[in-house]
Amino acid sequence: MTTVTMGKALNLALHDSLERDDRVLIFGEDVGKLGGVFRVTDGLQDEFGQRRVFDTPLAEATIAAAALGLAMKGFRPVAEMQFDAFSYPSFQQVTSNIAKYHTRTLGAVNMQLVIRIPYGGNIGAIEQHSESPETYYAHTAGLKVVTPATPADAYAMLCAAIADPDPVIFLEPKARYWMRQDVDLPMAPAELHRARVAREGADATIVAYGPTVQTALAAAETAQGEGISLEVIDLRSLSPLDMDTIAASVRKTKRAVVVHEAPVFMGMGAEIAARLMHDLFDVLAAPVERVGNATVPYPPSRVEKLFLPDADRILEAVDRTREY
Amino acid sequence: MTTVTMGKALNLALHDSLERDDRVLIFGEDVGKLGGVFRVTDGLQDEFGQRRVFDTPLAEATIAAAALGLAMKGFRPVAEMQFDAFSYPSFQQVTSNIAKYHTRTLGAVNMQLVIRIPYGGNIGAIEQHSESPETYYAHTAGLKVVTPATPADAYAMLCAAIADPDPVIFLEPKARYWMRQDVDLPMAPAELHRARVAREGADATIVAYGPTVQTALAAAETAQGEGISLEVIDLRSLSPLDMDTIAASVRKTKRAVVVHEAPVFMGMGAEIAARLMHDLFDVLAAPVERVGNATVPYPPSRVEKLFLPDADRILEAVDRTREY
Amino acid sequence: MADAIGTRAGRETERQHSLAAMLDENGVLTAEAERAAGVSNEQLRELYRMMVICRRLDQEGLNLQRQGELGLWGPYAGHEAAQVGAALAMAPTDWIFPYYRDFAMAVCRGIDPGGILGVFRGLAHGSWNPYEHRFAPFIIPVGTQIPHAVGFAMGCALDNEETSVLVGFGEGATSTGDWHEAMNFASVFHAPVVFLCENNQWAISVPMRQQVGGRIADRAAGYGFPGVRVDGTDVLSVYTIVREAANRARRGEGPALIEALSYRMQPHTTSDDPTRYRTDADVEPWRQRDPITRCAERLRARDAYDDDLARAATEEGDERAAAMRRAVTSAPVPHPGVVFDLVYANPPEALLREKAEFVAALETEGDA
Amino acid sequence: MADAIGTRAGRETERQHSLAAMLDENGVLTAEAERAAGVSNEQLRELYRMMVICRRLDQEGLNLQRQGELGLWGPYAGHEAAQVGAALAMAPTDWIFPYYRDFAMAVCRGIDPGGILGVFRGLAHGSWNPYEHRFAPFIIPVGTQIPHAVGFAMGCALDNEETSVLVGFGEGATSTGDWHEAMNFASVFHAPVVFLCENNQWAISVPMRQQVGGRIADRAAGYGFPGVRVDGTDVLSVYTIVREAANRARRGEGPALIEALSYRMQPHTTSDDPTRYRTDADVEPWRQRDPITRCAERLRARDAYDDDLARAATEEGDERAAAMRRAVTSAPVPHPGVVFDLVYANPPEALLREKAEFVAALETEGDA
Ligand SMILES: Cc1ncc(C[n+]2csc(CCOP(=O)(O)OP(=O)(O)O)c2C)c(N)n1
Ligand SMILES: Cc1ncc(C[n+]2csc(CCOP(=O)(O)OP(=O)(O)O)c2C)c(N)n1
Ligand SMILES: [Mg+2]
Ligand SMILES: [Mg+2]
Repeated sequence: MTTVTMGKALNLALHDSLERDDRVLIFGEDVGKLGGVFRVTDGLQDEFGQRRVFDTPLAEATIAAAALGLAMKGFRPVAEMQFDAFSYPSFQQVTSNIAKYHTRTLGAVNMQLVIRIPYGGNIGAIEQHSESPETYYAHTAGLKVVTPATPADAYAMLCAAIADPDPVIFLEPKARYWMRQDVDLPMAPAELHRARVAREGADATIVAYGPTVQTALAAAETAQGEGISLEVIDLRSLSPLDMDTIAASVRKTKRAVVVHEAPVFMGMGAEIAARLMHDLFDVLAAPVERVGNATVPYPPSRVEKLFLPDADRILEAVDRTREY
Repeated sequence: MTTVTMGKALNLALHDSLERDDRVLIFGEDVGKLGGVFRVTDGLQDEFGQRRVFDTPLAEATIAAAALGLAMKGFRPVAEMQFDAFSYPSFQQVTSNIAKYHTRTLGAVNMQLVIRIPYGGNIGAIEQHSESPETYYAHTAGLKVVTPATPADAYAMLCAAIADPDPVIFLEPKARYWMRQDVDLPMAPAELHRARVAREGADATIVAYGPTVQTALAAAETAQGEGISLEVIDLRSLSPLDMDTIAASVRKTKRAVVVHEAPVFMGMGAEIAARLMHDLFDVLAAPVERVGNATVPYPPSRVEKLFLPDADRILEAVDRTREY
Repeated sequence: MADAIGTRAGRETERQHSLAAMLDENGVLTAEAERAAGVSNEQLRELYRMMVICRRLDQEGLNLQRQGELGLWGPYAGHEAAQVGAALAMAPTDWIFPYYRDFAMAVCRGIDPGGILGVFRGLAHGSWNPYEHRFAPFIIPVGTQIPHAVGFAMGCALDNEETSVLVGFGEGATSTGDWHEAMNFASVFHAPVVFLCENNQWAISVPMRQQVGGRIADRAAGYGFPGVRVDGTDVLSVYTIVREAANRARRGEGPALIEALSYRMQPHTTSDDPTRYRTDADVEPWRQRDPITRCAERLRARDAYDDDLARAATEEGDERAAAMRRAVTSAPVPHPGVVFDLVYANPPEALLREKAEFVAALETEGDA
Repeated sequence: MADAIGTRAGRETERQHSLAAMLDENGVLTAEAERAAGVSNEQLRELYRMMVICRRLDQEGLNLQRQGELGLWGPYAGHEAAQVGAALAMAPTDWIFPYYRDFAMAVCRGIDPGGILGVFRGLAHGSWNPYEHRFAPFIIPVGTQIPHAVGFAMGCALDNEETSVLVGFGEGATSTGDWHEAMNFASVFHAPVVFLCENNQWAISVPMRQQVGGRIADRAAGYGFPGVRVDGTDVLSVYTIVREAANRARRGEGPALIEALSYRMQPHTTSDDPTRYRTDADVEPWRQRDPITRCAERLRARDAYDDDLARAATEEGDERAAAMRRAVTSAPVPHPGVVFDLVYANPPEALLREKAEFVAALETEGDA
C-alpha cells in the first residue's frame, strides 16, 4: 500500500505499460525532459530513452496523425495533448481518420492508441486551459472515451486503455492530479466501460465523472449530515455509457442528478437524462436534474467557481428532485 | 410567386445580401467560377467580381480564420465549407477563436460572419460527404447554429444570418438542395431562433430539423391516413433551441419523437428529450423517443437508407409513444 | 540512430543536389542520369504496359459510372506516369500512402480493381488489407494522409527497418496545415518519407496560381531536405527520381519532396463540370504530352517499342477492365450489420446490443 | 488591384534581396543599410527608453505573480528588442496581431499595462478595445492568430488602405498548420502582412532543433516572398528591417517573413521549471547579448548615450510599474453576470433568461 496522487498513478501506469510492452511509445509536447507540464511523464524519457518517450513539434493534428501511423506500424502510441482546448487542432484527424480507420480498412488495421487529454477547470488558469471537451469526443462513433476520478482508477484505466485495441480518448481531470489515495500497485487493468458505485445511498443518485466525482461525494457527505442518503455513480466511461449501472441505481433511488463541468446544453447530462427518463419513465419520482456550466465560454478564473458545480449546487438540484 | 429550389433560394439570399450590403464577401473552395460544387454561389462572382466572391486555397482552418480577420475589419464574410466533414479542420479556429472573440475583446469586436456547411446524408456519396456535425457546433457556446428545411426559410434565414452581428453556423441540408417551393422573393429576413410549426396535429409531436422535416411531414401524411394526427415542429435553430415552441406543442400532444440523421448518442435529440421530460414531466404520457443514426460512423451509401430516419422508423417511434 | 528517432548527421546540401542534378530545367532526366540509372528496356516496357492497362481501367471506371454502376468516379488520366512510375519505383517492401486519386498505384500494388470500385459503388468504405499490399487506404479528407505516412515512417525508423514510405497527394493538398506539419515532422524525425505531389494544376476548379504561393518543390529547402520538380508526364523521369529518393530514405538519408507536374485531363470527378472553369484550349497542350505517347517515344528511341507490346497491353487492359466490371457489378451489398462489426476491434457491449436491436428491427420490417 | 484581392504583378526576386541585403551574415544591419535607413539618435533613444520601461514592467509582472497577485506571468525578457523594435517600426495606422508574450508591443501601443494584467489575474479574458489601439487581443492557442492577421490584411487590401499588419508568434508556432496556411494565403492574396517570428529558441522545454526542420527564414522563399533572419537582440536591426517590410507591404509589394533570433531568458511562464531542461551555461551566452546593453552600445557608438537617458527611463519604468501594480491589485472582480453579457452582440432570448436565472440563484445564495 502506497499513497499516490492521481498524477503519480498515471505516471506509474505509463511506466508499467512501457515496461510491459516494448511497443508502447509516449510522445507529445514537453513530455520528454520536462516530464509534461503536469509531470505525468516525469522520468520516463530518462528510463526508457528518447526513442520511446519523445517530444514533438508543436502540432497537435500531426501528433494525432503520427499516432495513427505508428499504430498501423504495430506500435501502441500514447499521445499527449497538453490541455483540453489544444486537442482541437487534431479534431479532423481524430474524427475523420482515427475514429474511422478500422472501418475503412474493413477491420484489418487496429487503432490501438491512446490520446491523453488533461481537461476541466477549477485550477485558476487563463483562457483555453479549463475546457471540458467530452461531448465532442463522445458524440464521435468509433472512439472510446473514458475518464478516471481516483488515483486507483487512473492507474488501472490507463493500463486498460493502452492495452485496448481501439482508439481511446483518455480524459484526465487536471484539478484532481494532486488528489491522493492509498493504492496497492501494480493493479490489474480495469474493465474500461464499467461504471462504479462510488458511494451507496437510497434517496437520490448523483451521476458524476472525472473532476465532479469528488464534488459529488462531498455533497453526499454533507447531505448525510442532513439525513439524506445519496448514491454517487462514477461513470468512468463516457462512450459508451454503462447505462445498466446507472439505471440500477436510479431504479432504487428514483431520483437522479447528473453533474459535469461542461455546459449543460448538449453535455453528457443530456444523454444520460434522456436515457434515464426514457428507460425509467414510470420509475422516476422526479425529473432528472442537470448541473453544469451555463451556455457561455469558460469564464475567467476569478469567477469560475460560480459557474462550476459545487456541493451547494448539487444539493439544490437534489432538493429539487426530492421536493418535486 | 416563383418556384425555386432550396439551392436557388440560398443563391438568391447570397445575391441579395451582396447587393444590399457592400461589406458582404463570399469565399471558400470553388465558390467562384464553378459556383460551388452545389452551385449555391452560381453566377455571383460574375456579377459581383473577384474581390467580393473568391476562391481560396484548400485550407479550411484559414478560411474560418480569414473570416474572423475580415469580420474584424468590418466585412461580413460568408465562408463556405465544401462538405460537413471538411469543416473539421476549422474546428479549433471556430471553437477557440470565432466563438470566443467577442468575449475576449470585451464586446468590442463583433464576429459578424456566417459559415455555410452543406450537411447530412442520403445523397449516395462516398465517405466524409454525409456527416451531421451539429452536436459539435451546438455544444460550443458563443456560436449560433441554424438550419433551414424549406426554400423560403433558406432564403429568409440566410439573409438573417448574414445580418446578425454574431457568428452563425449555417447548416444546409444538402439532400434538400433540389426541393422546390413557391415563394415570394425577396422576403423579409427571418427571426433566426424561432421554431416553426410545420404541420398541426393533436396526437404526438415530431421534432425535426433540416433534412428530416420533410421526412417527418411525409410520416405525418401517412399517419393521417391511419387516423393519427401528428404535429411537426421544424426547429430551424439548434443553438439556442426554441424550447417554448416545442414545449407548447408537446403540452398539447403529450407525446414527442425527435428525429435527426446524426447518431442518437449525444445528438440534438438528447438535449431536447432531456428538456422536454424535465419541463413536462407530469404532462408527458410517454417517454420522448429519439430516431437517428446508430452509434457508428456514417455507413456506406448502399446501406445508408437503413440507418437514416425514414417515415417508417418515425411512425414506429410514434407508435411506441402512443402504445406506451 | 543512437538516441532519438532518426539522425540528422549528414545534412543535405550536397545530396539535395544529387536529386536535383538528375533533372534538366524541364524536370526531365538528363542523359547522364538516365545512363547512371540504368533502367532497362524491359523495365521501361513494364512501365508502358502498366500505364496502358491503368488508362483502360480509368476509362472503364468512367463508363461504369456513366452507366449508373458507380456513384462516383475520379478519373486519373494524365496521372499515369506519376502514379505508375512512382508505384513501381518503390521496393515491394516499401509502403505507399495514397490519396483518393491514386488508383493506378493500387493496381500496380496488385490490389483487385473490382474490389476498389466497391468503394465508389457505395458497398464499403474500403476494400483491401493494407498489410497485404503495403498500401494504406484511400483518404478523402485532403492532405490528412500525409502525416499518417510520416508517423508510419517514424515507426519504420524505430524498428530499424530499411523501408521507405511514399505518400501521394495533389497540389491542392499542399495548402493544408497537415501537409506542412508532416513536412516538418519528417524533417525533425528524419523519417524515411518520399512526398509525391501529383501537381495536376487543378483542385476541382481552383487553378494552381490561386492555390499555391511560390513553387511547391522549392518549399522543401525550408525544411532542410531536397525537393525537385519532375516532368510528371515522363514515366522514366518519375520512376528514376522516385527510386532515388526512396533509396536515399531507405539508407537513412531522410525525406525528399517530389513535385510531379502534369495535368488533370478529365473532370475532377464525374460530378464535376470543367466547362465552367476551363476551356479545351487549356487542356490541348497537355494532350501533346500524353504520358503513354511519351513513353512510347522513349521506347522507340531505345528501339524497344513494338506493336506487340502495345497490342498485348491493350488486350490485357481490356481483359482486366472486363474482369473489374464483372467483379464490381456482381459484388453483393453487404449486410448492414457489418457496419457495426467494423467499428471496433474490441466492441463494447453497448454496441453489440445496439447491433442486435438494429438487426432485429430490420428482420421485423422484412417480415412485415 | 483591378480584379482580385492583391496583385502579384511584380514578383519578388529582386525585392527579396532588398531586405536580405540590409543584413550581414549575423542578421545585423549593415553599415550601409544603417545609413540609408537614417534612424535618428532620437529614435534610437526612444527605442532604448521603451525597452528599459518594458523590462521593468516584465519584472513587476514576475513580482506580482510571485506575490500571489497574478495567476500566471509569461516573462518576455530577451524579447525586448524584437517587440519594441517591431512595434515602434509599424506606423500608427498599421495593425498588430500579437501572441500571448507580446506584452511589450501592447505597451508600445499605449495599452494600459494594469488592465492587461487583469487577464493574468483572471478578471477577464481581455482588456483593451482592439480598434482603439489597432492591436488585436492576445491569443493563447499557438499559431491561430497568424491567419487572423492575414484575413484582416486581406480586408485592408480590399479597402484599398495603405495599412500593413504585423503578426507576432514564436518559433514553436511555425510548426502549426495554421502558420503555413496563413503564409500561403498571404502569398496567394498578396496580403500586406509582416510575419514576425520571435525565435527565442524554446517552446516551453522543446529546443529549436527538435521543433524546426530547416531554417524558418528560409521557408519564405517557398511561398514566393522574402524572408530574413535578423539579430533579435539588436533593436536597431529589428526596427529597421520591420519598418522596411511594413513599407513594402503598405506599398502593395506583399508579405515578408522576419525571424528575429533571440533567447527566452526566463522560464516559459511562472509555472515552468527550466532547470529540468536547460542549464545556466545555456543561457549565459545570451546574457552577453542583452538587448538593452546592446542598444546602449549602439547609442554610445553614436555618442548619443547619456546617464540621464538611462536614469529617466529607469524612473519612468518604476513609476509605470507602480501604477500597473496599483491598477491590477485594485481592479474589482467583475460581476459574474458580465460573462453572459459578453458572449454575443445580439444575445438570444434563451441566454438572457439563463442569465436572469443565474443571477437570481446567486442572489438567493447570497441571501442564504
Ligand atoms: C479537407 C478537405 N477539404 C475539401 C475537400 C473537397 N475536395 C475534394 S478533392 C478537392 C481538390 C483537391 O485538389 P488536389 O489536392 O490538387 O488533388 P486533385 O483532386 O487535383 O488530384 C477538394 C477541394 C476534401 N476532400 N477535403
Ligand atoms: C495549439 C496549442 N498547443 C499547445 C499550447 C501550449 N503551449 C503554450 S505556449 C507553448 C510553446 C510555444 O512556443 P513558441 O511558439 O516558441 O513561443 P514562446 O512561448 O517560446 O514565446 C505551448 C506548447 C498552446 N497554447 N496552443
Ligand atoms: Mg490537383
Ligand atoms: Mg519560443
